[in-house]
Amino acid sequence: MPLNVMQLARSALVDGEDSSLHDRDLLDYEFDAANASSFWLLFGAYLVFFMQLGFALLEAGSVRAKNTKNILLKNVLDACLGALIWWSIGYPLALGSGKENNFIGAGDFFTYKRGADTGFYALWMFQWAFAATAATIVSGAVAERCRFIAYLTYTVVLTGFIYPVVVHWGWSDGGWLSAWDYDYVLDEEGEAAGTFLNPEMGGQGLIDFAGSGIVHMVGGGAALMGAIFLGPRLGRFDADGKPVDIQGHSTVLAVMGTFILWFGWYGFNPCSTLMWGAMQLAEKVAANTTLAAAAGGATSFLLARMSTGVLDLPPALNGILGGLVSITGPCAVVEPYAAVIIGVIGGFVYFGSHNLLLKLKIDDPLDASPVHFFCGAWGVIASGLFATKEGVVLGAFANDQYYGAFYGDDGTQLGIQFAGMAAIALWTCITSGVMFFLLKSVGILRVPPEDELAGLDESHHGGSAYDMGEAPAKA
Amino acid sequence: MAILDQITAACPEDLLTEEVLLSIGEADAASQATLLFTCQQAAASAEVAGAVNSSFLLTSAYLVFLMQAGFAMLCAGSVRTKNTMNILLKNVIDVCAGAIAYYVFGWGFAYGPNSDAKAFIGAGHHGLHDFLNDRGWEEWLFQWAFAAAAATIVSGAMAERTAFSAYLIYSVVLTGFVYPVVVHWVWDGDGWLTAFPNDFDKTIFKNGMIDFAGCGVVHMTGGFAALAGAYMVGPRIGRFTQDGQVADMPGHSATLVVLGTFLLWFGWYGFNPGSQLGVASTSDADVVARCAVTTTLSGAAAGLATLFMRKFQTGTWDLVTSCNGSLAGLVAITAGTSTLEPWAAIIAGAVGALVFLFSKWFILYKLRVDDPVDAIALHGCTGAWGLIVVGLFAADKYVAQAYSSDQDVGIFYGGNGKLLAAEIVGIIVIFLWVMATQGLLFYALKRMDMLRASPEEEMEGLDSTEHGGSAYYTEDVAPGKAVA
Amino acid sequence: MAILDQITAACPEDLLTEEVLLSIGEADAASQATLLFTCQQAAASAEVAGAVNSSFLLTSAYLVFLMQAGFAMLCAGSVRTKNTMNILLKNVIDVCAGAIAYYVFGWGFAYGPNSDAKAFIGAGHHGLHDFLNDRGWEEWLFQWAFAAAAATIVSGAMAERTAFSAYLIYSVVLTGFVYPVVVHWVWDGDGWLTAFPNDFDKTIFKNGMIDFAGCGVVHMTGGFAALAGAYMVGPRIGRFTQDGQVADMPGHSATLVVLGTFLLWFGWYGFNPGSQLGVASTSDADVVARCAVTTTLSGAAAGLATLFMRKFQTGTWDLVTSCNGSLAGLVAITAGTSTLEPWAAIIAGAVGALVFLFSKWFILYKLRVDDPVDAIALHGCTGAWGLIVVGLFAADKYVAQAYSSDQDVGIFYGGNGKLLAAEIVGIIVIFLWVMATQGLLFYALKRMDMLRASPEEEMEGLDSTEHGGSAYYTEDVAPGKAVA
Repeated sequence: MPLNVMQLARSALVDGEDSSLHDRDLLDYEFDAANASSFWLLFGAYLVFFMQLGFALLEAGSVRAKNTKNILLKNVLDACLGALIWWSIGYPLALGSGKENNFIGAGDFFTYKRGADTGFYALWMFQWAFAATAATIVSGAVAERCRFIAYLTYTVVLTGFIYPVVVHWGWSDGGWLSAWDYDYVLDEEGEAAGTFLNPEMGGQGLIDFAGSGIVHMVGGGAALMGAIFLGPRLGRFDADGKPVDIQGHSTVLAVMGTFILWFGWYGFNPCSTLMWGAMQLAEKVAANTTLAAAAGGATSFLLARMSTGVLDLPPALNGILGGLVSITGPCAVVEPYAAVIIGVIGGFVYFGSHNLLLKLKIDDPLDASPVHFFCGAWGVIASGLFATKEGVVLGAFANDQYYGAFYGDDGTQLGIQFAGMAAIALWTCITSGVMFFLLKSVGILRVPPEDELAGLDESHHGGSAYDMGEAPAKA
Repeated sequence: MAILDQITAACPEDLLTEEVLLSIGEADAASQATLLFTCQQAAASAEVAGAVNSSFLLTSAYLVFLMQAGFAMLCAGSVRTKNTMNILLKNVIDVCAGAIAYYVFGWGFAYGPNSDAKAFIGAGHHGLHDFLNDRGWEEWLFQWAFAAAAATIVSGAMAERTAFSAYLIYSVVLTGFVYPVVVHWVWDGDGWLTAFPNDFDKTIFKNGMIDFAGCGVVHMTGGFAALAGAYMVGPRIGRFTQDGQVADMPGHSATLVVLGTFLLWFGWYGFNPGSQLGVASTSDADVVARCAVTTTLSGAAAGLATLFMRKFQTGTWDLVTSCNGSLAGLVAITAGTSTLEPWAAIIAGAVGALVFLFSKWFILYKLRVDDPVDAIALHGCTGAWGLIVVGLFAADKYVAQAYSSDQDVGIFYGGNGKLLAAEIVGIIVIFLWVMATQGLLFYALKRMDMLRASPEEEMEGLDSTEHGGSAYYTEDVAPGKAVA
Repeated sequence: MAILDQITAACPEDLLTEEVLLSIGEADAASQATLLFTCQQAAASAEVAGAVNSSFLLTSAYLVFLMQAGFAMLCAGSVRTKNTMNILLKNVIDVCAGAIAYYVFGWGFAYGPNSDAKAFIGAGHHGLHDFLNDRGWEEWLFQWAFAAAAATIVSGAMAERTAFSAYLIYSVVLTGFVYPVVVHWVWDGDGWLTAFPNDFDKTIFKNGMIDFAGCGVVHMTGGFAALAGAYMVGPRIGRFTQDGQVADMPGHSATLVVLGTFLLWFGWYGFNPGSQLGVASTSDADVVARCAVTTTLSGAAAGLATLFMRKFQTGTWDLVTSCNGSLAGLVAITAGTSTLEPWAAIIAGAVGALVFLFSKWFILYKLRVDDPVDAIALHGCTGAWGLIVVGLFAADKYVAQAYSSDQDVGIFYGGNGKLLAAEIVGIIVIFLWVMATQGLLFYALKRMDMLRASPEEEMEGLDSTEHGGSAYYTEDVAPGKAVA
């Protein structure tokens, strides 16, 4: 047996490090799917970060000119402040590799000592972009009347505590809602003899692939609480309680923002596969995302046309976003026709909840809570209805015993989806409600009426966002 | 033995001759394990290559999708304030309606495998039914993004005067039927014009027409649908004065035009390089990177050429036309992006700018067709030039790399003219097909009096008559109308 | 024997020594098959890895290209309405003229292999001639995007008063000559400042200057060219009042500033992580991901630091300066993005914000140079700080990973000061080179009276005097003038 031939083959293949051929690119066997996964996650992170621009433009276009700088600054800071909070406490509480705990994580504060772990930073980037998204949703609902200091407070609390806890529940390997929560069964000697999946939820976890519930309901729920505690903008409801339309200052910005959000969603959903090896799944997710967005936009557009007679843009834009939010959770486990249905129903959910808020005299300038909270809730439930067995397997959910009720499951998965939806809604609304209540009771939630009438740009940010005439040449 | 079975399962058959199998059986355990591991490794590596291609195509599709934002901004900046919402909504609805129409009809007509008239139109795969047996999701997504781009080209040419419902009908017909048929001819292996034929005897001149990323398929289809539409709907009120002069109607924001131009250019890096459909082999990666370079140089050359020609013509440094000029360069290179040398790309772009400026003038002053964003000149005429470029400059080694070495090359590289002839046939046929089908549709809409907004609506602006308000509220005070 | 021939064809030559070949001949069929298959496999895998790297570099180049849209929007928002088209056109032309100049001259001076003065300047590869023997298309594209970014930095600093033709000349000279020479020094293996030297004995301090993604090469070059330009062209009329006060001249749209900022930040993820040039190996993937994290944290820290410093200084929450502040953070991390710990990135960003605010004040109030977008402070001064950061904080293990373990590290990690000294030499030399060449150019233009628009033109606005109109038409009625 000429061993040296086999050794050559083996060393070339397995441990390129020690091979005499190390310097040759030809035998660079360092490359494997894990490195490509890092690239995939980073790419996803960039796209989701780009959604910050989408939110900024959508929100700027949807508020009045006099509050433009205010809302833009909030979006810029969501990225900045969000990064530092997520680095210091957000990621550790969500996905930190500390002691096993069903409720909250702990560990990896300040990414300390994790820098050497391959793939860690890529995952951190991806998760940061998600956290910044959750925080940004709120700024639309509290637009045009929220104090800047209150904004700073809620961003810190939301990205640093409320959102990470939900991420831990749903996506970590220890969370009580997680589909990847393993408990180890020990034998008599204390050795691991087998695994037992998610004991808290009867062996199954929540299907929420990219975060209809975990991201959008959290952002949307906090947005709803913010809008309730702040109260409507001056002049939003007339003396009889009828809503008065307050137009945003630029539809162009709103459209631009919506397109960028849709574009960024291709990072949000498909890249949530987290792995290069799951590209077939990512393809399906991308197609489903597209179809739901289109269906949601078309539906909401037609509903608005039928109810008001006007071919109006904002319903189409918000319908697209509603469709996207609805498909975010189920995108990996449903078929394309179901994606179209989910998008259509998402359009109805958006339209209905938009009108419900007006009835309740809750003023949400960007419709952040109809889009993100209500459509997000629908997305969580949709998984319990439309998830196919093959989809649950392909989506790598750890337990494929349960799937959608429309495909013959006994309803267990649907029950889990309802439970998860309720838990996220309660947690978010209660914690953020308490926070906004406290801010209100110490009197730092809302700007004084005279500042609101003058516009926040003039009163807080040193002048208007626009200066279309000659420079005032003030010294 | 278990390990032998595993080896048989994992290794490619042609490796395992009888001799080899026999000798494997006699080898020691370490050798057997090495072989098994090598084979498993190979399978894993092939999977990675597939994933590289998928992710490349997905990324490209996303970039092409972002071109919708580019079109929206470009068109919005090129129309007057009072019609901004109208054109924006058209762009949004193109994407939404396009996705549904392409899902239900379009893909099937373009690439469906079960047709009785294979050379002309496809069938099957409608609603993505049975789709996964033959195709991947990413292919659908990429093609949808192209379909939506083709549809959107028209919106600008018919801006400021077309009734919204007419546009909606047009958009569904184009993405659902007219465009997919052209795709089938040129890009499906069964089409009669294709340069990737399943059978060379069944394609044109036994050679096929090279249209790499869609000068003909996408840009001419969109551009000449725009011509049909703009001609049928007629010019905007006031565009031609009573003494026959042309009145200037500048768009309301040059900033949006520039933003749109940059977004389109950015998206073109998905459009052209992405059309190689894969990147995982050395030759694919080479083609993809070359496409990016030729795209860049052509766009750059055309932008500069337009700038100087306009400076010479008008005496001013013309921003908006220069932006359109660089887009013309990008259109001009779209067919030949994989087969042209960089210097040829610069020629394609510079001459493309000339073609664009000439046809812009010809359409406005001679045909007297009013095209607010010059979509006809930009996409239709320059697209046709892009096809001719291929017949002239397609380099032999690059044709061999991106297509096959049996195919004809550009006449400057010693081609025998079959390729150039195929390109010209393609131009004529696509022009006739689009003008006939879309012309008929727009004519029917016109006869039913559905095509054009009333003069009063047009004067007031479509935003306020059809869309319930204005795109901009720069005044401090809300208009104060009660919501119904 | 067939299989031996196949092995000879497939396996790398230096593997097949005589001894090995002999022993392969004696080996059994299974071993031979294993070796053959392994070699084929290795080639296939290397091919995929190469394709992943190409596709990574292309994607990064696209993102850097999108920064042009970011610069365009940022600059447009920062100038007055009447000069919007002028600045937008400068950005568009930077891309177009930059591509042609970099194609004809730039790349050759930067990376051409056939120079007689290897340490100072390259030669060869002009017009991509003979390029493919050494390089890939994607490398050219990535470098072109950087060159265009360097050129664009200047447009803002000279906005609202520079004659367009002067700018055109400057742009070609910078991308064609001044910038490529700096690239050659710092990034080409033969350059005298490079940290990737072909021969350590020929680089500075036998160590080289670490400038990973171009604090010095791109940002200082652009920033100090901007200083030369803004100084030579003089302040805008009315910027300094007669009693020596500085008049505020706010830009016309903060929305565009934010749009530009986010586009730039997004593009920076191509700029910094992309500068690793590959991602397919584990160490490359590590470096790339770390670059993304440090980039994020530095930009974030600088944005916040600026916000609070401005709040303290002016009492308002200042949007535009905060945007510029986070860009300053991104500049400050550009050199050290691959070698800094996350906490050091935060320090780099926060101090970078301070450097930015101080130099902004110094340039305006002490040097009395009028820079409408603060490009000099943002790119030039903060870029220099970014180089110093590397000399202070470059961590040993990261230098070993991204460069080599022989090189010096930051002084806080026990470096012996060679690295810091190299960075300082780099700062001085780049400053002098850029000021000398660009200063001379702008001085010559000024002497020829080509540099600045006339006072009347400036008062009226360059859009109407040079570009034939206004960027915005919010009025409903077309001006109605006949087209020439």
